[in-house]
Amino acid sequence: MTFTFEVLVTLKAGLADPAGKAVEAALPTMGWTTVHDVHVGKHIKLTVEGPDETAARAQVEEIAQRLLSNPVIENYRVLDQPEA
Amino acid sequence: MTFTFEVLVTLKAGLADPAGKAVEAALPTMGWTTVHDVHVGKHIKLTVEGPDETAARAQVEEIAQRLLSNPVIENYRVLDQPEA
Amino acid sequence: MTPPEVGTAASPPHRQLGLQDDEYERIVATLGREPMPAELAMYGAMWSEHCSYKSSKIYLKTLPTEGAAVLVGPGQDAGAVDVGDGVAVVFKMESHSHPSAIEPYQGAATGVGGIVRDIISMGARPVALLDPLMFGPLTDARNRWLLDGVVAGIGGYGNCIGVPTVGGEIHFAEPHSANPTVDVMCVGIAQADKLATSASLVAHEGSFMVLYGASTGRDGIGGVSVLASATLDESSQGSRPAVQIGDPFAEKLLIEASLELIEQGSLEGLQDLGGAGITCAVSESAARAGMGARLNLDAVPLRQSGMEPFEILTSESQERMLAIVNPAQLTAVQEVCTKWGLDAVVIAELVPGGMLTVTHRGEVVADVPARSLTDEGPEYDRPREAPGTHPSAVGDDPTFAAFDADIAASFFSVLGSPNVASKRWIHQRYDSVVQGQTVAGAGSDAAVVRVPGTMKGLALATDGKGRYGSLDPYLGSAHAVAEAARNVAVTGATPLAITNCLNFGNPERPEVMWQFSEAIRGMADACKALGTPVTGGNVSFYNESGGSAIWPTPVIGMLGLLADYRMRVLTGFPRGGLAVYQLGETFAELGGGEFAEVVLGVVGGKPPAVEFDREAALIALLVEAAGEDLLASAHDCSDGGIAIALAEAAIEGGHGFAVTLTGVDLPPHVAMFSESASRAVVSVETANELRLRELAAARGVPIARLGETGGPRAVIEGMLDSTVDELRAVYEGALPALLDPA
Amino acid sequence: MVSTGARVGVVTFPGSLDDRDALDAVTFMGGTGVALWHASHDLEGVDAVILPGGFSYGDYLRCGAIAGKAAIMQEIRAFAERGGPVLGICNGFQILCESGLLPGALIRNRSLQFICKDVWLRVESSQTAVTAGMEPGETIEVPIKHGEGQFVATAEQLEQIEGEGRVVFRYATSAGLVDETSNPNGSIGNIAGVRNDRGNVIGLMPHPEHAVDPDVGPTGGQGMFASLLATALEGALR
Ligand SMILES: Nc1ncnc2c1ncn2[C@@H]1O[C@H](COP(=O)(O)OP(=O)(O)O)[C@@H](O)[C@H]1O
Ligand SMILES: [Mg+2]
Repeated sequence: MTFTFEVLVTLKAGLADPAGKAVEAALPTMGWTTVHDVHVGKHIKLTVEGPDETAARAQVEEIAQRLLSNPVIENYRVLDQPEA
Repeated sequence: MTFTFEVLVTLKAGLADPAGKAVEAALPTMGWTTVHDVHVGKHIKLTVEGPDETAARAQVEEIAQRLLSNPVIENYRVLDQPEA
Repeated sequence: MTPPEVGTAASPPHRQLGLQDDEYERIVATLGREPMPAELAMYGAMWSEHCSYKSSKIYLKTLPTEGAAVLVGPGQDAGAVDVGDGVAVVFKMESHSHPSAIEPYQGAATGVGGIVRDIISMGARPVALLDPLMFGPLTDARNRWLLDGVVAGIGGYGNCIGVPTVGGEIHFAEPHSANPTVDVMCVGIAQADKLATSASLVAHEGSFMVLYGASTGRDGIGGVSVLASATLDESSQGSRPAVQIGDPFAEKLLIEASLELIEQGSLEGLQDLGGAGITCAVSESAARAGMGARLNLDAVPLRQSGMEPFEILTSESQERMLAIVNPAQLTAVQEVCTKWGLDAVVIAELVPGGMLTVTHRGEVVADVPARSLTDEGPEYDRPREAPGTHPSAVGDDPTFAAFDADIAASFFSVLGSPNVASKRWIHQRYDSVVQGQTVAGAGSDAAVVRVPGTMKGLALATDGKGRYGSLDPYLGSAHAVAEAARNVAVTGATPLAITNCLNFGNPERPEVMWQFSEAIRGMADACKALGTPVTGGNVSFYNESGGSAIWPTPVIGMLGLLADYRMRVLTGFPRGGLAVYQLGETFAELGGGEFAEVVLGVVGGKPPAVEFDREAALIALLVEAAGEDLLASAHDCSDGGIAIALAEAAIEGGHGFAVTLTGVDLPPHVAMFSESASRAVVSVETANELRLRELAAARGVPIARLGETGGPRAVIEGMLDSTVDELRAVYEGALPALLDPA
Repeated sequence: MVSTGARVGVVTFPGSLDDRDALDAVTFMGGTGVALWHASHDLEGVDAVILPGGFSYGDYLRCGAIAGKAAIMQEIRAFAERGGPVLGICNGFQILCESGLLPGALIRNRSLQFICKDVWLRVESSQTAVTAGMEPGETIEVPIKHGEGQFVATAEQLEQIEGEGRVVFRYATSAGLVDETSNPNGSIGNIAGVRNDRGNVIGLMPHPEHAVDPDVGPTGGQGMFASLLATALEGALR
């Protein structure tokens, strides 16, 4: 069986987020003045084969931790509701 | 009131996704052999002020469409369940 | 990271900050009382190995630093050399090895950012970057991940700030697996009379300290005291990772704003924020001015709420600068910063006396003599001890090992070894042309960069000789200086001065301290003999894990000068029909060489001798011959010996050669691969041969005609008969084969 | 070089890097460079505009996305509508695509790596402000240096671009062969540069400004600058 998951990789709190800062600075010049705390991270969608969802999810967790993120600077989260 | 939203920006189907392909190529070398269809996109988290959630969400939709994504190559999606 | 007041009996707060018990006593004696928590953190950062140079100071003092052209020697943010026409060249090298080992992209990127700010703080525009690297073997996946991340980080930052990366080097060795060496050198140009030095800018009582650039966050706290001043084993245990995220866009704005401020003449001082953050910048600026300062932490723009005083004081958030500004100029300074979209706030004021007084929410959280942080830290003469058996005596010297394998096959093994092979996979990922002054980038022995508004060219090279150093740290260091000078001289440039980065293991181990002292001795001797004073540098200790250190590797960054950049000499054979000469003499010296490691599998023996007189004579000859426009090409002999030098000249220029390694009474493989110093391969028009011989004779440099250039073939009589295309395929193919997934 | 008297504006955005280099190239080729500032609404009466290379606003979100919204872009849009020549180089090309002044988009190189090297381009169209003096089929050598230079477009856009001859340059061999090995970044159809329908707005990833001075690179950009200056002058005289 195949399962599709989405993983979000975000910078740890406290680290500078240049991309978020750049977007935040651009917003007011485009007329949006009430937006703040902008953070930019990565979104990874992948499809894995596995006997059941639990096993597949465990594999995705491991991939997220070991390949998709660097725990020194990033957190990851596997989305609760994988897309169909 | 402030509302926090998450926006996912993904490459349109059919476009080359070099980052996704690179992850896909790296997976088997690390022992994961049953993963495919890897796609890499962006995750943007932002906090907006607004009278209510509907108005805030409308604003985020507009930002996502006009700044956060490029309609030629990307789709966007505002997550259903914004984090607390 | 736990606040310093929370300690345990076994680990009192000062030890958690990396301070020894006697250092703590010294603080108590200085203050006449127990330090407050913020004070302790300040001393912990400022008296760290990284900031205080406490283990290296006594040795660094022995380096030659004087020279006619030297405008600024060691001690300031970067050294400066007068190159005439009213132009000063500012240059410095630094390491970012420790953070790169745990987060290669950001570690390397922020290293670039840091060295660039050192150059800006001298009032100079950064015009070139070079990136000397050492990694573990690429057969290991982790080493490939580290290298890819580091190269991407250097490019990601350097490419985004508009400073060309024009050179560097990379070597591979197992001892650098756990601790890759990531050094970066930046070169800047300033009007000599506008250099921002402590002599040219005078700060006054009542002047403001203006912090401009990025806001201050909790990142990088403990960067100097923990990450860079302890081994990876110690620092990774429990302590918070001290890696930061680089923002090259903010750095580009800092460059432009800072140079505009210098141009405007509105500053009384300029300082970058690096290790130890605000504490270091404020205390150094005050101590330099011979004053104290009142620092108000509430004025510091913070990225996060709830930051403790010690965090604000020691945060190493990137992309920040500190300007000393006369109150009358404050508006002008803030206008420039606003134009570039940067925050600029007054955080401190210079006051008479020498005390640095820090307040936070109306309370005094620190009150210490500024000089006690900057100039009165501990200084150690740590025990040193040569290893029982001198490593160069271990094993039989490969020079005399029996050898009966195929010599052409050996040649291709050496040519395709990662140490020798083309580094295009790396340097093609760097913007080497931005600013429009790059006459020669990677591929040339030294990069050549024009000085705008003049005919001058700067020749820039970096060299480290880790493998020689592992066998004999004196020789490794001396060779690094000699090779860097030679690399500059083959372009026709006169070597002027050096900067350096000293990459070593744990200085608390006597063997490492011995390596260090030997390396300093080698560098001092070489620099004196070659007339290239040391204008600055950086020391990176604690590059070890599990008790095993990196190879002791001083990396030299050499600055050379071409009076007319159009006279620069090419590295490759530019056409056929030229006479090929060897300058210098080949001896039986395979010890510590590339052939010995790759073909014989031996890292051992005695590295080649360095004779400074011979080196100086060769350099003088090269410069003189280039000045008379005699040389069609010149390439030095280094890793892999003359066989590799010939091959590289052919590949680079696209023309073949047919030569005989005559006049040497050496076994063929020794003649091919010996790494004797003070040699170069040059090509000359027939009409210039006589004159070149005359000049060589006058300088006492041995000279031998080896053959001619031309055609598609690469022939070394009796040893190699191949084609330039075949050579190129091996040379260019080696790194991609290891690094690019099939 | 003959002084043409054409005044060419080069816009500096925060994070522009090759702005000075473009000004130098204009001067080298006999024109007059005019530095323009992103936050201004004043084009200072220039005869042509260059959007230079670099990483405007860091290009963290998407290359050229934020710069496309800068104040001066309104004036540049109007200038282009009046037929004024506008050349976008590298980041400038990305900005033009993001602003909708040119079709398509630029995504990360196929290799995922930044690439800096000299490449050959085949001129596809002489119906533009920068190729008026060149012949289709001609090849020129120019450096590229970018991490996100892979040209992509929707199927309809591509049909239009190809159908209406709006490709200006393709990556090719020095002999003019457009093949897979000469494609450095995976661009569809080896497309290195495109134009708008009138041919007055042109964008390309390669850097002609780094290919005019023979002491520091190839010279394939000279013809483009000569054309641009000539076209600009014609416009100024009209
Ligand atoms: N890490 C690197 N970054 C940039 N350029 C490099 C790097 N490594 C090597 N190069 C370039 O490749 C060329 C050959 O390097 P190297 O073999 O170390 O030269 P040499 O033996 O003359 O010191 C030089 O032009 C050098 O600048
Ligand atoms: Mg060399």
